Amino acid sequence: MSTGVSTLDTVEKAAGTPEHPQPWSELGLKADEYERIREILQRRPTGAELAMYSVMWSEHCSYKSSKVHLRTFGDHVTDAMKEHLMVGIGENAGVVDIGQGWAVTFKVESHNHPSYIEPYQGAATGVGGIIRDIMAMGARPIAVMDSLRFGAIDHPDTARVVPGVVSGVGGYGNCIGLPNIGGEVVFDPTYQGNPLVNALCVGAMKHEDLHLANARGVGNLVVLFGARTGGDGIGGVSVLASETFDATGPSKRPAVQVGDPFQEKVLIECCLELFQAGLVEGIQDLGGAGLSCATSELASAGDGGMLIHLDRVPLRDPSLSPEEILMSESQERMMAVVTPANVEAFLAVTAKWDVEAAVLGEVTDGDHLVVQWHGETVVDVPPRTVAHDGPVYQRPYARPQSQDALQADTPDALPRPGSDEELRATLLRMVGSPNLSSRAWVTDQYDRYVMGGTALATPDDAGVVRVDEETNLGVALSLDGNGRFARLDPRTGAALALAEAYRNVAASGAKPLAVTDCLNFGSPEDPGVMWQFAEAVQGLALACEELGVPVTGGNVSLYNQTGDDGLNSAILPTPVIGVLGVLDDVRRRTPSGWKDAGQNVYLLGT
Amino acid sequence: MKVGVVTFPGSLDDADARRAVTLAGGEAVALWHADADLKGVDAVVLPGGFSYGDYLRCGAIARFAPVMTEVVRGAEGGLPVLGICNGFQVLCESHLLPGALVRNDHQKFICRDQRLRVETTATVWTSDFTEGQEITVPLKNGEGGFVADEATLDRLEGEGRVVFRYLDVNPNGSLRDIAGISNERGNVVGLMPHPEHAVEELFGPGLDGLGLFTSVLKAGLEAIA
Amino acid sequence: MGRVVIDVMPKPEILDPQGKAVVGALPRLGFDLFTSVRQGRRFELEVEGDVTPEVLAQARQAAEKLLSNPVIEDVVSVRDAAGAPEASA
Amino acid sequence: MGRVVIDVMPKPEILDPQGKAVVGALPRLGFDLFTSVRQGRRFELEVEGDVTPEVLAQARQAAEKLLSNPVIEDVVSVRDAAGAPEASA
Ligand SMILES: Nc1ncnc2c1ncn2[C@@H]1O[C@H](COP(=O)(O)OP(=O)(O)O)[C@@H](O)[C@H]1O
Repeated sequence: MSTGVSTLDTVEKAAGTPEHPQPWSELGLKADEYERIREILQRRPTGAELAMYSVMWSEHCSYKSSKVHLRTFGDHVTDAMKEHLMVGIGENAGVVDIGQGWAVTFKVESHNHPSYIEPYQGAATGVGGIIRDIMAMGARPIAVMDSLRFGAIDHPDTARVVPGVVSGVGGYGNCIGLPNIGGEVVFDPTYQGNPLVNALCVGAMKHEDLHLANARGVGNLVVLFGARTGGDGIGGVSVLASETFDATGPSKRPAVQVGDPFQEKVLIECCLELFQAGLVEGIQDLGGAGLSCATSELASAGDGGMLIHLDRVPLRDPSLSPEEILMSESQERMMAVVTPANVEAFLAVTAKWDVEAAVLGEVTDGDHLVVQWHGETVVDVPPRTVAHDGPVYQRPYARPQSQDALQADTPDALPRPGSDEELRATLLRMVGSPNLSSRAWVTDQYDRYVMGGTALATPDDAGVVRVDEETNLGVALSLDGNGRFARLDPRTGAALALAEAYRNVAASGAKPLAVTDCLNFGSPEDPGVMWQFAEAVQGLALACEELGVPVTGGNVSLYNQTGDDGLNSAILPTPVIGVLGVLDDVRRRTPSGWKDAGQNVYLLGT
Repeated sequence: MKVGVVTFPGSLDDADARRAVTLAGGEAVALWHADADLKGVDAVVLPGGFSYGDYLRCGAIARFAPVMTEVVRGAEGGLPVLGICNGFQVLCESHLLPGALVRNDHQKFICRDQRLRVETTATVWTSDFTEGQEITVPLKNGEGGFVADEATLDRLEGEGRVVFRYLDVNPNGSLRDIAGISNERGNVVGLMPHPEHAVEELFGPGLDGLGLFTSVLKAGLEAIA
Repeated sequence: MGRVVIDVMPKPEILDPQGKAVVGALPRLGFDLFTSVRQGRRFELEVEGDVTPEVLAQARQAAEKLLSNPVIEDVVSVRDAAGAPEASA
Repeated sequence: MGRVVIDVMPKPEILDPQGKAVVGALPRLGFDLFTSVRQGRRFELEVEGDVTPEVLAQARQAAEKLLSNPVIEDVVSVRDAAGAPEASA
């Protein structure tokens, strides 16, 4: 053991010090999970390995509480529903064939907790993250949407959160040049300490440009490009860092991430040029869990192993430890797999766009992900065990007793306006209420014109953008949810959210093709919340089957609550559903509302 | 006639400006910020966006791009140059146009369909309008407040160099409701609203923006004739 | 009439896209001596009379509550524009 | 490692929407002593070695050419962070 690096926890060292105590509990792992890691590795994990497993096995990355229920979506997909599906659940985002050689990819994702801590940056980086998911499929992002939920409008903290979130969504989207074509704003006291910020991005590509995230081909190079890596979002791992550092300790690690939309805009153009030139074999965005996630997922989906030299990562903060570099959630980064023959051309394109790039390592003929730090091995793991074979929980769930009383309390008990005067007053109160009033104060802060293809946006119920300028082929999207309905009956509430989004898309003149969803719920450790979740998933899966549209991807956000008091402190169960439809010619889209006097008005349906 | 559209890192409405040129009947040529080369174009558009993120001051860094040396030289020699939004900011930073654009008085980004009055048709970019014509084009900016000292404002008014003025509402606190101005010769025009987003039916509030592009094409044809 | 100067800077560990943009531009203009740039904000607050300790105390409170975002920024100085540093924090 | 500080402020006669917004917000939070606020920018530039007169001269040039817009802003100070003011302008 060399003295210069004595604080470095290498694989060799780990094998020789099985009893060394490790902060697995502080990192959020359960005792049995830590035991499983030791079993997989047949030794104790190194600090860096522990960092990787802990973050990849977290609820956020592993879906350990929701996985068993999410399978329901797959169970209810018929062959007919798969007709337009090029890529389904499991990849960065689903891909839908919209005809004429074009495909679109879309997904909604949450950034709830960060947006409460720092509303502007939390919301901004939420938008940035979902855009990179779409880029990672090979697509050009063409529009964004945002579904927002806040606490009571007259609560003092709402005045802190709302303007920050709205200007953060706008600040990132406007600066990156993506039209915002719709969304929601809802106020309800259950979101007081836990606002919801769900962002959707849609992208388009020709069929042949589809890229998947995998590392294939022994000898191919692994390149990290984009922003430098800093200490962002590694709060939790500092317990590891403080172990490996001497008394002086690591410098302060930021609790929040700051987005750089300019960097991301340049990254988009750079990626598209790389795709067009055929210089990319596989690609992956860096989001939650940063390099841990990108390397293990790429390797796990590939056909070999991977060797990474972590000391080659360009750093913003040179004091970062290997564990921290693996965990950093610095924004605006991507990872690509490139053949040795193409690497020079690849680096020429990144240089043209002033994007920093570093060749970190290569695809190997082994079956392990190996990470080295100045020549010493700090990670040596089967990548699948990190990325895909995480723990799966069968959390207990049960319909809460209180549900009966809730359902028995029907609106029949509410007073009805009895006179014209009362009716008038009721109408005025409704029109002026925070949840029904005009949303122009939000949408006026979002650019809906950029890219020149927006055929419908605010105040219409669906957004419509053109995909192909020659033919005017395009897509319609709507993003909807109703937490109050879902609270009353999660199964029906989820189905109704789908129905609303589906109707909005259909009413614009588009044919609905696919669904994405963001499932925002309280703590999965509460059986009542887990019941809401299970019911909502069932309701959504069945409704999708009924309507013949598949769920192509989405996101689960749990632990949205402000205390430990079960359903009382949880947010309303809030499945937010996005539906995507296709229009052969977006110029034939139907706007909502009537335009001219004398037109007939029909009421359809029941 | 060839109209160049410059792309800086962070330009957003460059493809839209090229589309507008094409729809007006011109040939759009993409120009790259790092090339000190105008590729023989007959006019240049500096498009909207957030060049270099606009983190320092809008347009402050773009002004020093190699292509700008050529644009400034051309403009001084009479080359038609149009700056839209971020392009307007770049023109002010380059001192091709007087004044500056500061943060909107209400502190927020604003996107709206904006009514404007065309105050003069004596520029190469507005000859196809009629004097006093009222048009509607999208506006979208966070730092669109036009400011200059009183003497400069008086001179702009006196010399007929206020090209566009906001109607109905002043969306950003611009002094004297100024939305766009020109240089003395009338070949360089800058404006905050986005005419390139009003060139295609159903993809914007109408076709009022086309006039700027048809104006410069006509001026070009007359120059050849 | 007195004047208080308040300086607010992004926390050192936080990404500063503004500073990054500037440090990228400087060498292109031939300014080659600078290795890093951070961009913050400077406020000048005026008061009717002198800058008393009470004024400085209120200025510091305002700096922390309104003028800076404590999650990503530090108030690095609150002082009398005449040059005297803040009484004591 | 040395550090240069550059302060840039909006010209007094120029509209300063940010400063105006701050001065409007202060009394609502109970800060009632301030009659006017202006918001400018503070840059911190780092250099490898000491802050020599040459470094300060280049910093001033950068301040005037890139970091400020003379139409609306003044460079109010360029100095060694150690506190010594700029040699002479
Ligand atoms: N957060 C948001 N982001 C973007 N657009 C929004 C947002 N909230 C509302 N909108 C848009 O504003 C318009 C009105 O919204 P809303 O009042 O919720 O409509 P509705 O009640 O008909 O669903 C719609 O076009 C909607 O897409």
